[in-house]
Amino acid sequence: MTAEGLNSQLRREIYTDMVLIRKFEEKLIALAREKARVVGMQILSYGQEAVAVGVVKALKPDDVVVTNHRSHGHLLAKGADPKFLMAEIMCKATGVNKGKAGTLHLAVPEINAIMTSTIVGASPPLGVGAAFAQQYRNLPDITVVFFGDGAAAEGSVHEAMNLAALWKLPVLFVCENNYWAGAQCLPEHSCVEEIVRRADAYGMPGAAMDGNDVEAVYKTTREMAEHCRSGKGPVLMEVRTYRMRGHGEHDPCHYMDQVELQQWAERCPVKSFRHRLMNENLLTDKDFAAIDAEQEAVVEAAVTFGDDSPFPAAEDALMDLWINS
Amino acid sequence: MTAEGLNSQLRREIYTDMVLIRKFEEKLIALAREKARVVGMQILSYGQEAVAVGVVKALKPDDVVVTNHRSHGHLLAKGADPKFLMAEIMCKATGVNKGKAGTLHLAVPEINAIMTSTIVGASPPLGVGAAFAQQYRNLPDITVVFFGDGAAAEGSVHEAMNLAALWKLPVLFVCENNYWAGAQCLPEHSCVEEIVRRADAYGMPGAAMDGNDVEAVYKTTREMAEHCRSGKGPVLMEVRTYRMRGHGEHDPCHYMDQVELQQWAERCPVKSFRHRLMNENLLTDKDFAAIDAEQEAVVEAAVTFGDDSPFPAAEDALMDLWINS
Amino acid sequence: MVKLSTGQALQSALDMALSLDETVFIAGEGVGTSIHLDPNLPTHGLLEKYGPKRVKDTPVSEAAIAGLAVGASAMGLRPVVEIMFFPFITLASDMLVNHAAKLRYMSGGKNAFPLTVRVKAGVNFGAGCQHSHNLEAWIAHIPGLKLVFPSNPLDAKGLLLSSIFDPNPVVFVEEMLLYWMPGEVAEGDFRVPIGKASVVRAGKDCTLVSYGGAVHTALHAAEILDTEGISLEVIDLRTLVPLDESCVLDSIKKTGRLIVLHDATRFCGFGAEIAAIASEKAFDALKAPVMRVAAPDIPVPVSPPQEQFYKPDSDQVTEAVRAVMDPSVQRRQ
Amino acid sequence: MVKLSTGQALQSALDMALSLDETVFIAGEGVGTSIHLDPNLPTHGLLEKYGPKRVKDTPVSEAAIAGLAVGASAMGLRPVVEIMFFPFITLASDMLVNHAAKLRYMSGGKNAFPLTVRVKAGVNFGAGCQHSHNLEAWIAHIPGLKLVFPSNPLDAKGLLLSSIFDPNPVVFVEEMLLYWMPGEVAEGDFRVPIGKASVVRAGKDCTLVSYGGAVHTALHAAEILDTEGISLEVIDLRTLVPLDESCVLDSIKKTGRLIVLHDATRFCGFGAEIAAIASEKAFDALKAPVMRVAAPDIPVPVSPPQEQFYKPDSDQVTEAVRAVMDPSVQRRQ
Ligand SMILES: Cc1ncc(C[n+]2csc(CCOP(=O)(O)OP(=O)(O)O)c2C)c(N)n1
Ligand SMILES: Cc1ncc(C[n+]2csc(CCOP(=O)(O)OP(=O)(O)O)c2C)c(N)n1
Ligand SMILES: [Mg+2]
Ligand SMILES: [Mg+2]
Repeated sequence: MTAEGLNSQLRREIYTDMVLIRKFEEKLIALAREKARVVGMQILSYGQEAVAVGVVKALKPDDVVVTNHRSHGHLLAKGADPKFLMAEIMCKATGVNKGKAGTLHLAVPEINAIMTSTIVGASPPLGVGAAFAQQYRNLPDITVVFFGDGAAAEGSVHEAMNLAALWKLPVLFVCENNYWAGAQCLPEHSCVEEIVRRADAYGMPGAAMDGNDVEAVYKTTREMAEHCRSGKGPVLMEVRTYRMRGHGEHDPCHYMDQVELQQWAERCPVKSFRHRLMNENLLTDKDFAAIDAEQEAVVEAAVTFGDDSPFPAAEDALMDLWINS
Repeated sequence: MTAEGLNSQLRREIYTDMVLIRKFEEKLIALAREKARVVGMQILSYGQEAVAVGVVKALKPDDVVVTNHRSHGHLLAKGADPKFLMAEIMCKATGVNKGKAGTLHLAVPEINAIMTSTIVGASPPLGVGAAFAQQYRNLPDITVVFFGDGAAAEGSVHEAMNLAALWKLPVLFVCENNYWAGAQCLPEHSCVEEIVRRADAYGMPGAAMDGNDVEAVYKTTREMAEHCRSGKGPVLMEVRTYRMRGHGEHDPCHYMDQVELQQWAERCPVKSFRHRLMNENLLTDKDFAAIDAEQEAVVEAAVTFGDDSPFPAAEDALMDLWINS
Repeated sequence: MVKLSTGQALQSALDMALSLDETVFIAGEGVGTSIHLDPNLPTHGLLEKYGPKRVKDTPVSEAAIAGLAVGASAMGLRPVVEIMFFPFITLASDMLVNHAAKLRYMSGGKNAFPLTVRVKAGVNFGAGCQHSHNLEAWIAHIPGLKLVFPSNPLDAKGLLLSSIFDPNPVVFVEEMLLYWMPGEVAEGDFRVPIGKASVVRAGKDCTLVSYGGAVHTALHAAEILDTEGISLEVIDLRTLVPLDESCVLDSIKKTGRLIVLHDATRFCGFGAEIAAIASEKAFDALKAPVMRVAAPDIPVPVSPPQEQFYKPDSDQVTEAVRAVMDPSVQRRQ
Repeated sequence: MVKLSTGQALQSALDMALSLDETVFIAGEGVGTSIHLDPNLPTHGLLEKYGPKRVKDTPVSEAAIAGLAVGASAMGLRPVVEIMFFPFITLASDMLVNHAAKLRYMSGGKNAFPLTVRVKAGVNFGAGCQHSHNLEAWIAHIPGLKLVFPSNPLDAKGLLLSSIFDPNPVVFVEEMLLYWMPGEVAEGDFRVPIGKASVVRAGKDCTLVSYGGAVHTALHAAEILDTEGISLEVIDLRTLVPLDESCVLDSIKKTGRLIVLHDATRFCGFGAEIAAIASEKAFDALKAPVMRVAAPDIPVPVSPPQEQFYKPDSDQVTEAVRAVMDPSVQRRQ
């Protein structure tokens, strides 16, 4: 496909964001192997960067994002500060959530990434609530909900889609189909392999696309977001990609087919986009090196910031539950 | 449509069952207006008899039925003894469940109507469990799950359908679409008016039919049950009918369109089938009178049995919870 | 003051909230158009008055209803959603427990969820245990959820308004039998503070702690005991979370005896918490065992004699009080 | 006897049940193929041994998993299903509470639901409160559900086998940290009866009641107290429902003091029930206030120092015991 509609500035930004996410998570891969550097499983979007960046770049800043356990990419694409994210992943007091979220529940309301839930299937009903508020207030904004192919089996997703379609709420349901739900592959957990077929059951438009082609994701999202924004109701996008690592960083991946994994690695979204930009002479080797260096520096600074930050005080665990009325 | 395939004996039985259900519930309508004769809302299948009888008559005796709050028709069609049902609806000790079920939770495992739940949307997952047992044991039986158009919005229904389709379980999902969920009509609670469209989302066959035509229901059920029985997995049937009374007998129906109601009353399934049988000269006026009288007597005997039966002892409330191990 | 049933009092609170604040909306199954046509029902007439934008009938989807409340409140609205009957709260419980109660905490205080969940409770309406199952102990065990359970029209109105305008998630339990119980209710924007119990009958011999409909059972028992010369102090908790511990402890310190009464089942019921607090913090004051009067540990039966058997009555209360007043059980001092 | 970790002991129970009885099957998310490859996990290796007919990986559908168990058990199978982590039980709670626990009762005793729900619990694995939230008090409050919560490999095996072959629905809680804790385990079809507590350490000054992983906190505290000349009796409940009340009461009658310890949050936690029973049925024996050592009423924090702060430790236990041993708090007799 050609890249008409995406100007070179935007394409550069998209690429840069993808590199940031990749470098950020490569660092987490390393940190997860050290003792006591990061807390928790480290569930990464590694290999799925085109979904995060393709979708989020197509949104307006006021659009809301509700994400799930695999949130790093979505949040960085939305503009979360890597420093505060990294500190949070390290559970430090300076983290974006004061160390109370950790890697799994990062929420950055100040950039409209208002909620993150690691309860699989929870993002759709939460997002429906947010979209309801947008509609109620006649805002021109939409809500994007990220969930996985595995989550599509949860009842909450069904209830959310029915309600969104019934009330014509501005929700963009983005099913990030990475072929895995934990150690279960798509045919083991879903009765249909095309999650997008569910759209018709709710009378909403559906679109499936190659989730490793960031420009395809971007363009479809633009179109679909327009539909939501225009008051016509929700849309279901199925973005087909692949989980290039284990479910989390402690998963030995013994159940994954190495040949399949290799095939997908060759379709790596960052590498492919880089090739495309190179072939089209948009960026030179020097540009790529500069971007890499720049993003590496950003990540290093984030790690330093995290390392230098203190843990929250133990007794501060008692704070942040209630609002005094 | 012609009635090929249904012999006259079967058609007579079908008609008789429909009359039994109608008379049984007409009696409940009367009793609900008396003080302390029956307990609870009395949620009736009045007007939906063709669904109950059409579906259940197409089953084999070992097939399992899991039903919901609107169960009287399903259970009588399956062969429950009206006496013990009526006594149960009166919450008497002689009731089919010792007075512990009342009108809403009647379960008659001895005729394979194994479970009834008044939690809307619960029958599908329960039925999936029963069908799993049938598959696990290589039984030639299937499980029929009744649920309403309103229930189709519950997440549990979605989870059940996905699991049944994934595991190719012998479940016949029967959505009894009576156009109402409490005081909400179909377009107010469902994003699509054709619940059967959901079948494709699960990769299962679907069939919609006129639910007031008992023979149409019977024939489609035969076909669909064969599909389930043959190991090909579940089926979704949407049987379109109309709730000819309030949600329960204390519902003043202020929100119902009287013209619409009248139109459906003219399509009353009992009346229509009677006309068809009359036109085809299968039964004479004398036959009809005899059937009416016979079923009235059955219902009267049931009421007498119920009236004559004692309430359960108060302290027996403590029984039937645990099985001693 | 005006005479209203509890249902009408709740209605007047909803009406007031809707008229005071554009961010308030109501949603649930049949909250707009209902199968009941009774002016004593809390949402009666509100659809007509406020229209379908603000009074929203939903599909039969408890998880989505609760999710709607969580998501919309995160965006600054004040949702008031209804879960029709208490046992259905199971279906909404992930959204309430794992989201409404926790997402603010995990956000490091960045999010707020000013939502109210109204839920109907009660055991005396012959519908059986899938419709009747008081689960306030579940809600009370979840840090991050407030829990309100009024016993009369005045409190019902004042507490519902406070709940709706509280910045935290609140579960508001409505005892259905009270819908038709009349009482004097303040007009206008009347609020009862969350977290304050009320001594509804002063007494000196024994403290009885209760809430919701059971308060009336307690008051009835108090009258009977009065004729026997036993003076019962009756505390209506009104709010279960946060609990007005000092009101309870002060009373025990005065009377030296405690009975807890509720319509929910006994084992791990809310009464256990009150008993535990008493035996931890008022140990010295207690002259007799703490007794709980509660439903037996069975599902709510549907048959009238059994349903009646299930529900704790004033006889059980008087018996318990007489038992703790019996000098032979008194602590040797 | 053979040395096994608790995880291996559970595995050996599942293995034994599968081999003993064709009606036993296992289902859940990742019970066959898991993202973990650790022989200490209860379901490790079972798919290989018993095949996909009997060890069934499911979609991410907790309500359907529980429904599967209810429906299949009604048909005479013995399902053993897994709900991955305790907070996810909310999603299965309608099926457990309104169906597994109630349908037999409402059928007038005609139905039976011999199902087991295994659920993983624990607060010390840095995953935060959507994965860590001990909700045993919820289950204990539901009449019709048995509740088992073992603390060591031997009991884990014997109780899991008893649970699977119990004719009633059983919720079986597995403390994850214990998976790697070794101990002596009986070989073969070894059963520990449901409903029997165990005095894991005899003592005379104070009774401590606990269960699950917290038992080890208690035992550690007992050793420390021993050096101070305080003799702690530690009761491991093992089964929470039905509760072995007499074991608890007998001990209190002996020691005159009671501490309850659990890792769940305090308010309306299971400890409240134990305290309430003590103050109702062992009132005369109690020489000092009943104290609860439990988690604070907040969600489980994820940050290491805060998670540690959350979890009750042996220092809190020793402090509580010393407090009730202090002569100044003793009841004036
Ligand atoms: C309600 C619930 N059930 C189970 C889990 C455990 N779990 C975490 S991620 C996951 C797989 C989800 O798969 P998918 O939705 O495809 O997302 P992915 O991990 O592939 O991004 C599971 C089962 C959970 N967090 N929440
Ligand atoms: C989980 C749950 N939510 C709500 C209700 C209350 N309720 C009982 S019947 C009903 C409407 C169901 O509509 P439908 O499924 O179409 O069945 P119908 O009554 O039309 O036969 C509702 C909302 C319930 N019983 N269970
Ligand atoms: Mg996935
Ligand atoms: Mg209907």
